[in-house]
Amino acid sequence: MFPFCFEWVNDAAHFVFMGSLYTVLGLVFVLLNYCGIRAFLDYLYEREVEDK
Amino acid sequence: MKDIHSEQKTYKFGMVIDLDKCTGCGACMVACMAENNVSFRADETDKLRSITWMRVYKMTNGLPFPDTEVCYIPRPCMHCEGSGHHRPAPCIAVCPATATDRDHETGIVSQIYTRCFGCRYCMAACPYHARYFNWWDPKWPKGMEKYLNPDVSPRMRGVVEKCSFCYHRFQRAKNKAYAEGRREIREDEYQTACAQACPAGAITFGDLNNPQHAVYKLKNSPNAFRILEKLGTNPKVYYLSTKEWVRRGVDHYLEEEAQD
Amino acid sequence: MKLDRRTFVQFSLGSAAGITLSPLPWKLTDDIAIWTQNWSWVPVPERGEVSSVNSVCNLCPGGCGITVRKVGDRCTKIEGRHGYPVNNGSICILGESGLQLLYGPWRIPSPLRRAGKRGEGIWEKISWEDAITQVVQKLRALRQKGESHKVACISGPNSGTVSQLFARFLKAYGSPNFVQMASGRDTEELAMGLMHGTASPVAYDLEHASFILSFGSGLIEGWGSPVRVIKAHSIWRTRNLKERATVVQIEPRLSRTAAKADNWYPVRPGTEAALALGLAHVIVKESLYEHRFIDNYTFGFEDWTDSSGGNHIGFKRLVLTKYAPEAVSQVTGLPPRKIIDLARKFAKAKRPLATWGRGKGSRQGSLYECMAVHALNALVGNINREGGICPQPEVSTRTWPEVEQDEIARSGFGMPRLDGAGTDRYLHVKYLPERLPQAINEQQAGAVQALLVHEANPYYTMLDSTAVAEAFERIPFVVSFSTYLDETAQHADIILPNHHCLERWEDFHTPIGLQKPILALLRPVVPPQFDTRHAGDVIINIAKRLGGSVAKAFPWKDYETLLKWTMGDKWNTLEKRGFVQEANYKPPAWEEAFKTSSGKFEFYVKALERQGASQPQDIRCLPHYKTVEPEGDHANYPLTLIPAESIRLANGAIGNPPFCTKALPDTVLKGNDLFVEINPKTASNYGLSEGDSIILETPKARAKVLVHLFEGIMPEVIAIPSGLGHTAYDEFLAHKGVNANKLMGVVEDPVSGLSATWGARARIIKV
Amino acid sequence: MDSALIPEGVKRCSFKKFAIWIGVLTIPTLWGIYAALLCWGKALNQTNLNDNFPFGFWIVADLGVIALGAGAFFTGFLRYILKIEELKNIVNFAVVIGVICYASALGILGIDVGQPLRGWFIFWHANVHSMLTEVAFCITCYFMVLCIEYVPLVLENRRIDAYRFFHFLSHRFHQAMPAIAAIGVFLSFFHQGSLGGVPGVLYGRPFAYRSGFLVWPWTFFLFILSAIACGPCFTLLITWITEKITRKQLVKKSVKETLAKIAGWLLASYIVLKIIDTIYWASSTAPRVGINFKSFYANQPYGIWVLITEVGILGIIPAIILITKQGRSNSALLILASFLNCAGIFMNRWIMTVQTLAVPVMPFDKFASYHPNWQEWATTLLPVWIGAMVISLSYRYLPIFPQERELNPA
Repeated sequence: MFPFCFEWVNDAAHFVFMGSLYTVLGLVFVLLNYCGIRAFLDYLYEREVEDK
Repeated sequence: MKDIHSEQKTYKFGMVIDLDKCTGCGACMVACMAENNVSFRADETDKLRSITWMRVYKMTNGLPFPDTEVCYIPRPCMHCEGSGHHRPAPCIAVCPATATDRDHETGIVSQIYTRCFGCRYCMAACPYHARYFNWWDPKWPKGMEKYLNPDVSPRMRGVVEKCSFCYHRFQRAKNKAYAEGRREIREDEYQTACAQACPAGAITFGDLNNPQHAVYKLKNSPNAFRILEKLGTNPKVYYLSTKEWVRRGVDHYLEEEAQD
Repeated sequence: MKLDRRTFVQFSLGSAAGITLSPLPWKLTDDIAIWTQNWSWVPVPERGEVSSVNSVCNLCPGGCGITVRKVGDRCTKIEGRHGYPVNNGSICILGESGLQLLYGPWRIPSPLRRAGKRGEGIWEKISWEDAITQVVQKLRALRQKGESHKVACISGPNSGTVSQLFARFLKAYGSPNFVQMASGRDTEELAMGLMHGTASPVAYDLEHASFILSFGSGLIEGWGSPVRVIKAHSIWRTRNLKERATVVQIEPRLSRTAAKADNWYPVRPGTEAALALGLAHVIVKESLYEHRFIDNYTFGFEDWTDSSGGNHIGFKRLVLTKYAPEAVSQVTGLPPRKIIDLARKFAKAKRPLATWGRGKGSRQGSLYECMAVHALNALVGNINREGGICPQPEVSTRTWPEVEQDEIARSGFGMPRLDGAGTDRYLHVKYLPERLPQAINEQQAGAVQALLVHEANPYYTMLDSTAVAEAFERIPFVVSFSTYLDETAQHADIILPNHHCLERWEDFHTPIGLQKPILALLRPVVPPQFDTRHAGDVIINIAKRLGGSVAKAFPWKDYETLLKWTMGDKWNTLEKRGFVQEANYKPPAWEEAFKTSSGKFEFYVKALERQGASQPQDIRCLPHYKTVEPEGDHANYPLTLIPAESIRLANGAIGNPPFCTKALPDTVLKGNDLFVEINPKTASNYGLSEGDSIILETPKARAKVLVHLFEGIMPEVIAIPSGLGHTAYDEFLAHKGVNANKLMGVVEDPVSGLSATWGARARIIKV
Repeated sequence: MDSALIPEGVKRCSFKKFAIWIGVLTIPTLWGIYAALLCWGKALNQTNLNDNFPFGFWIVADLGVIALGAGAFFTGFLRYILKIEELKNIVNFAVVIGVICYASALGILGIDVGQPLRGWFIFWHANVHSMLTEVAFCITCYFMVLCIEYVPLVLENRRIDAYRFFHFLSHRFHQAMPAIAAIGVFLSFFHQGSLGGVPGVLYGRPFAYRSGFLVWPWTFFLFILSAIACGPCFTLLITWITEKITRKQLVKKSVKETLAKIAGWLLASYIVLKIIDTIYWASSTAPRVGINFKSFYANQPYGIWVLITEVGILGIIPAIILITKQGRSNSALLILASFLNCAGIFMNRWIMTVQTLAVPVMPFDKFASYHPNWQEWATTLLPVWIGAMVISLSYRYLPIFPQERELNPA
């Protein structure tokens, strides 16, 4: 459900609930991209990273 | 759960069923099936898988012969009001896909069959067993689909259905009223199929908020009661009975609770 | 480009990612959901212009006005007709299922000829021309052989013109063997004929009664005109507490009626007459009866002396000597105190009314029992009065010209009836349908050469089904005019399917039990859905084809012409309004009410003097109690079986439609197994608990059933739902449960010869 | 044959043996798939569910596996957030079990709902007030998170790690793991709670209904607590089974005991709270609607024994074993306690689902009983077989157990 859906209501429940959802999805998305891009850069520059 | 129709005329439709008059004849059940395109199967004896939006329950007083007494209780959907915004009807609160909701204009608890995806949480929530699941694809014997009512869409398998207070009849009445330039519909213009059919005239239907309607007076009768009132579901279906054991038999009482 | 593994993996991953990021999956997800919302196998009802047509329902003798809602050319709903005098907008469970009967797969699509063995269900579709020719040839051959009397016809209990056409046909053709199916009105007509001098069913002014004493009548179970009676029941319940009517139900089982009654007095099955006379005893003894009526307008209340100086005892002496509460208590099992109380309450009520006719009133029953109940009504003087009873009036229609019989017809028609009705033995009755199978089976083969069945399903509804099946075996040619593939049609040789009642014109006379005469009209609401013809047209056609005097007896072109002619000046109103009601009809005052030989209400029925020499004459002529003993001895069959009738379960000629079967509670049917009701006390004697399988056996048959424990049934009594156990129709009805009629034999009423069966002796064996 | 894929320095059975093992697992899997196809193809009349029991074994299994799968997030929480370093030796396996559990839950739901093809309406037309919406959102998101946690494990496969990009990717994922674990913890606490909310909010069902805190009924908190109490035990149980099957010790005893100790104390606190909740419910919540709580247990098979078994035998006993040092240091007792713990939680989910529905609410209604039929068993057990395959594959090809080499020197 998106805020532009006809069923959307501007109330606390929707803000908190859907807000959390989008935050989580956003975070996961950012993290994934971060990892992917960093790895890609590592790969491009053949950066050897210290072992874990 | 939305308040956008504030300029609209609103009703609170409800029902009063007189159990002294009800003979348990079952006309309401079949009137409902015929009106609402309820499907049927060759074997409908498993009542736990038999769709009956309106179902007549039988209650006995539990005494042995010859003091046994029986009362019939027609049970449509109670169209619970719940209590306020934070506690709507049990089913509305739980439906994950908003497939069931309280209609702002009529107070009717709706069910959108094409949206329901059959999780059945609403059925678990409803203490009245008013909700039914389509365990099978609905099928009509060849030729019988001719009698289907075009105002009510037949359901598909895997969805939940229930009494709608014949909502399509409300729409029909409303359209008629609007066409005639009236904003309000008359009491007799909108009656449910069961109320209309009941040979005993035991079912009265109308706007619970309208003092002109018969239900308004009846629901305030000292003999009026509702099923499982204590749960706080706040049903819009009231019952009348002059019999104490009937009035008491539809709710739970602790032993120490005095007779009312 | 070389496709090595690496490139392949890259390509796969790349395209997967590409497709995922494209709108395709989203579009597909959406499309699939839309598909689930529009499955082609879920029907979408067609829209169309909405209209409504008024007609009358003839699925039972109730005769409710109906309004059929139509969308385009489809009927979509049957509703009660507003303003109709019988039901005013309401409707019963069977009536509103009518469309399932109209459109159901149990309809017979065209004339059929049997192609396999009898009852095998293998049919050959034939043309109407062929079908009628075959029937005509058969009938003509029989007539030429001088065996016209060997043709019998069974028609439904309906009194309309179509039934009369069949009767007329037989008369013109030359057979006395026209029979109407059994119903409670047979006994009522007889009792009324004897006591009032007017042989018509009893009309009850239920709406105005203030104390209803029901002798087993299933008032809200489909007794009388079902919707009308339920409406009256609501009137009884509506008045304020002071004026609220009291309902007392006398019945061994807590039926719906008993459940809704103010008092339920269970008596031993079959002893209702004794109770009625016991109540009469108290009323007479305490002089609570209506003196003005009894003293002036009745005959045989007091002892009397005939013209030759013989002394006769009257009703008063009979009840005072033989039916004291203690004695009655012995018979009925009801404490004397309750009997006395009930009698006082009944007699002192403002407008007391006693009703007769067990269950739906579709069984004939004992004549003396019926007379005893009406003697009660007479005692309180509620004859032809508000809140009382009167002979059921009819709207008069034009009488058909007398049939001019030719020689064959005269001699055939003059032969004795097979069922014996009208003979010295069964002097007062017109038909003895329940005797017919027995009569056929007793005679040498060939007593009936051809049988026509119209609007009846004797193969299912007659008692002692085994004997009925045997009788059918003995009839070489059976023609069914049924609309549905019922049991009788299934065992016919030729089926000439009738229109459904929503497809045809027909008259409907005053619904059973109504005090205001009504004449109503069934009209075609939809054109015929199948290749069917009006039974009236078909019988006229057959007569015309037979030619000669038979054809001459039917001067009408077709049924519609005949109907118009018969309705005469009422036709226009009928066509326009759908019904004619004489709303101002009032039954005649006591002075002119009785057409008996004495001109009074006869407690002592002189007409019965000539009959039944087995009893002393005085007893014979007075309502009295004599046990109607079902077959079987008490030692072998210690239990009593009674039928349980329900408005949710049609047990007549019309099979229960799927909606009604769906509305049956799960304490009646489980899968295909039938429950019988047993008192927990009795059950514990047999070590039975809920749901156990038992063999239920009567002298007539045995059946496997399930136990349903019910506190509301008298110990030692078993109730079996009536209306199931069909073998024909379709998967929605066939092979569900047991046919109660199969388990019960015919017990002949000693005086009338009608079937007085109220149950059977039975035993149960745990399996 | 597949030696190139097997992690370095560990011993695995022959490929043939492995193939037979997988083949054996395929048989019941196909049985389960057949049952699932029946349910999809012929609709849900293929089950023993009915209008009285709209929820049955499937929902119980869903609630159950999600509780059992809580080992993943909770071990992650202990490892990455509370920094109990020791647990890194079992966290990988916990993640694998978690993935399986959550995938099972989603898969079962896919069969359970009447219209799976429009299951996504739960997201599109979400009713934010419904506990089930919360559950669906959280478990979907969390399943995503679990997959992300599982991916680095897969990337550590020898062959895959040989690709430079995946090597780097794996590394970056490991770096991000605490953040991912944190999101997982957040989601998990919520959906474990919401699952408790599913029965708890049913104010039309006095057996399940609980009062609570703000919008959350007490069952919300009880479910979280019970999940984190049994999740680690389930991880231990599966580890034990894996060890039995592979005939190797894979995780050090000290690691197990640490986990068991934590689980034990959680279980003990859960049981205390559960008892308090039960007393409050029996003495206050139920009587308020006129019900003597004994009447909930009036019909067999749901007699009072249910309560005694759940709280006593399957609650107090394992809790005592797990919190006492002697108890958990005895391997047999530890496993027994883990099993009882998991069984207790599973039973709790059954009761909260099935008994809730079995107890008639309208006084004139009839009591009905329910037991799953073979279609329900087959589909519900499906995850067991697939899970066994996933674990087998993961164990064979991925370095799931960091201590394996040390404990089983070549």
